Amino acid sequence: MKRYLKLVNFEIGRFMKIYLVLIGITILSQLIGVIVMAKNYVANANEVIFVDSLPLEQFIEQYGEMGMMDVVGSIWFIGPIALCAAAFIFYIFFIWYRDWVGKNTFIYRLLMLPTSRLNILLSKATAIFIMVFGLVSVQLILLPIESMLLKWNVPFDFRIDMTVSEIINNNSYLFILIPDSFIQFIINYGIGFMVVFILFTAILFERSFRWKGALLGIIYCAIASIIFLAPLIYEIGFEASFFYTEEIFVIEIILGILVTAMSIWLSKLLLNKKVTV
Amino acid sequence: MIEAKELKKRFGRKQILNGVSFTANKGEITCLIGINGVGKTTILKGIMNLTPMDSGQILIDGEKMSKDMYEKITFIPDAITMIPTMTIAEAMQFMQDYYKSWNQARATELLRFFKLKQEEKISSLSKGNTAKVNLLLGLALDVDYLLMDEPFSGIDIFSREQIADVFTSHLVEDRGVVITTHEINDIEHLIDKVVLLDNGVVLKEFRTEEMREDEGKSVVDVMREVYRG
Amino acid sequence: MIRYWKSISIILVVILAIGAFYIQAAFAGKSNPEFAITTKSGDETVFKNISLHSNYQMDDLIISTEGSKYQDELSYVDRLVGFYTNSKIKQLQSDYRSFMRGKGDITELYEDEGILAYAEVEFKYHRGEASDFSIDIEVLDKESKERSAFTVDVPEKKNYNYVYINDVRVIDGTLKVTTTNALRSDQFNSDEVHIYHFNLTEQTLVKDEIIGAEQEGKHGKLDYVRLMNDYDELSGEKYLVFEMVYVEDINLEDENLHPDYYPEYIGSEFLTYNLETGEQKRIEIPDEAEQLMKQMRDTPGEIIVNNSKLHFIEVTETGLELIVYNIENGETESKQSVEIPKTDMDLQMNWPMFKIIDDKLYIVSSQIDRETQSPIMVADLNSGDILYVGTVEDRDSGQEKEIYGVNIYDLVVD
Amino acid sequence: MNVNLNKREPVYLQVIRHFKEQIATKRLEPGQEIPSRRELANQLKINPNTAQRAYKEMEEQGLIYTEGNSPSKITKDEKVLGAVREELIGQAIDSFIAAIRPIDVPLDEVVGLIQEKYKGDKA
Repeated sequence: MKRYLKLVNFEIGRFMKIYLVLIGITILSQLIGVIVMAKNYVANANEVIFVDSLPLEQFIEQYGEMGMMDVVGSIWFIGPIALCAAAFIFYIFFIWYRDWVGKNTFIYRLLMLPTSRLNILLSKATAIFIMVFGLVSVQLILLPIESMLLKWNVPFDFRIDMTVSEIINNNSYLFILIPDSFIQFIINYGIGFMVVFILFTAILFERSFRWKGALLGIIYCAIASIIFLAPLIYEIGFEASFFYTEEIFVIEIILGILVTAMSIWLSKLLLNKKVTV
Repeated sequence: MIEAKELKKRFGRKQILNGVSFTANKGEITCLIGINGVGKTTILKGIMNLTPMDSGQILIDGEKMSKDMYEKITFIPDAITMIPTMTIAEAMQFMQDYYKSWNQARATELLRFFKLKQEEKISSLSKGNTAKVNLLLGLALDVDYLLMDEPFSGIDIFSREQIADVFTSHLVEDRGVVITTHEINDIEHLIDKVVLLDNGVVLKEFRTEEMREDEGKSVVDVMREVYRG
Repeated sequence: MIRYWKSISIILVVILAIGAFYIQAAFAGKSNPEFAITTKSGDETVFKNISLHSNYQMDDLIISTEGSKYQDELSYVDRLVGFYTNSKIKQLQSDYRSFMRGKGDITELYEDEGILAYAEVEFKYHRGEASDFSIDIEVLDKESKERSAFTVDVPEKKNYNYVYINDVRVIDGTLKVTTTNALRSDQFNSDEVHIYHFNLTEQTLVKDEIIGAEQEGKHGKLDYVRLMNDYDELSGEKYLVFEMVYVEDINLEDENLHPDYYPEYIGSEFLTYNLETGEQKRIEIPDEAEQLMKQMRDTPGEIIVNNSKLHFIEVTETGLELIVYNIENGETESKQSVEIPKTDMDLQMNWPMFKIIDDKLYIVSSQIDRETQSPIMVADLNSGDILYVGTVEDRDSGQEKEIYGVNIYDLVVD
Repeated sequence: MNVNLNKREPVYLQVIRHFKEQIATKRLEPGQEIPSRRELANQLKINPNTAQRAYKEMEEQGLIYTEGNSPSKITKDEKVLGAVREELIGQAIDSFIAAIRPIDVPLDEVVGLIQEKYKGDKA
């Protein structure tokens, strides 16, 4: 346990620089985005109202009010989120392959640690989870700050004020990242982590058997997906609705846990018996 | 004692090891000799369970390899296995974090012996110094067995001498050491036992002093005989 | 510990931020307005057990005289199951869980005191084309809990592109399935409405009849045939009523030249089908009713089949025009004009929905906001008197809080 | 200590010969402390096990002795020391004779040449 925690900390430390850069980009881009968009809006309003002398009400009718929903939909806001998402998808692979590449193959050290090799897998996964949650938290903290910034830059008559929940509920990707129900949150990230473990298993297949392993890894991903989606494939494929929704829900939870457990078990087997440096 | 029995390993179409058996005793230096690509490194990785063998058995003091054995046996590969951006001090801290067998006093001694500076980053070290840090990280573990892969290859002559000094010092004394090399000359007098490998099998396994005493042959003589014959 | 400050601080931030977000969400809840049906005049009891399926801003909710229930107040699983699932289906699913597996479509179900019956069209789907149609039939004897099932091929199935079920009824051991079959032809009009008769004891198809087989009516060319009965109704009606819509005959070649050209509506005929006798009969509807129908193509209105009667309802400048036609005797039973004050004629704007429940006509505007004066009304079918006028109000804050539009989807009996 | 080790002869024998030469030439005095086996291994760059074997052999031959925990010392036994000297001289003469015999030189000539060379070298 102690070594596992140390490894988690170690993995986080190794990614820290890139992680901080990602957070920095997110903060800067989103804050700048709020200011730029607010200033543009206000400038446009001034132009239209004072130069073209359009009444305020008519301006609002034509151009709409400014609110966080405009900011949240802009590239300033989505861009860094997409960047972070891409970075972490890349990181799922990078977290393993960087230990193999180059002359200083750190994987020797990791595999020779006097601790269960499963700990290496779990610590890498945990590091990813913690950092993903960290990014989500940064977003949660940024939203009220951005709302404030918007308030300072856009006069009351021109803006719609929204609470953090309202902002999130109005935006489909934010809603996936931070759903309003905690159970949904657990389900969303549970599925995410299941996928991480499936990919880890595929990576370890590749690391164990190289070219053949890459193929096995892809096959494993397919099998895992089919198992997890089996009830849905059945329902859609046969246009049947044999299961009641609540049954599907329970079955999916069980299958999700099963697939995750299977992935971890297989990874452990590969790490202990098959992995090659 | 490290016992390797009938080790077999195939990479793709190439049968790297085809039934390799030998033993290496504690308190002795055993040298695996063979031209490059003969599977010496694979054997060491096999012992450490870094590369699974297709068949065969490896016992260390009669026990199979397990996670706890990494406190008893260690492997020093031919390149350093630390993150290059770490300083030497951080690398030592890492070892101390995970190994009960880490001996900080000995690590400090080795630092002095090799004249290394703790604050230096691994990536900024010369080739020779990198090899020394690599050696240090393995030697500072209080383990019974040390496996070293080509400890002398590609290193300048002064570093080589310093590293050779280690073998005659208390740092290695009483431990079982297995080293691989394709170049025996420098260390001929240092080793107790030689295992000659080729084509995935052990061609000859002998003790150097006995060979000199009984047949008046140097290791190189035997190699010449074995590989040419 | 100092060495772990990076990890520890990330974890702390995560727990604080995400924890705070969900704790706040759990405790504060949403400050959704508490809507309720409120009475302006009349007897509130007409809205007993009746509620409005609606939507306010982003949230789905059900509004009754008691108050409102938002979707996000439901438990997670209940939300998954669905907020608006038909209450009849819900009840059947809980009563006959095993039999009701995979049977969620109310049009395919029939229920009376003795049995629960179900029919479903099966087909093969290949390269974007459906073929090989058959009808699966399953019957549950409520008393003995016995289930029987059989499958019968659709006659002349090769002729059809698609077959779907409109209605299922059982009369004296005969299960009658009304289907719409799309003909595999490039004819302009290519739908047929069939009623298939199945003998439940022998499990065979005994009759296949077509509704309105004649393509040419007195008005012109038959465009389509439509079943008018309320599909929510599982049993009870004696008659099925079909509307046959006629259009001006058009030249196919012309149509190809002008793809946007639609054939002009000429008129409708009604055909009743007596479920007990199997008798098809074209009915002559009164001229006034026909007049209403034509106007209804541009103004809000509806034709409702209820209790062997046809109700023609149209919203006019001054209120509602209501004509009730009795199918049994072929006579106009009543003709009423329901007067609605001009100020309340928002109904005109908002395309209201109509429902007949217990001889009362419910009229509900599809959108309710501060300006709508009396968006909910209940009228007596026999007398035309307004029994009830009501609206939806935010109970907590009254009129002070800004009320955006509440959209009404449906009016349901719980 | 600097020794050129031969790779074909057992190292421990070479170490013993080296010690005998040192003793015979009085570079190692009777009773003088000698390096520990590890120090020796280190100085000669040989395997500590070999050094150990050489010391063990020398101890058996009585060339060195160990009292309690203190380091080993060169023997003070005159007989042994004398024997070492004789052995070395004998070995040298044996190999000289083996080398000169094939040339077939009369003994007197050889002795004369030796005397001349030996004195000249010393001067």
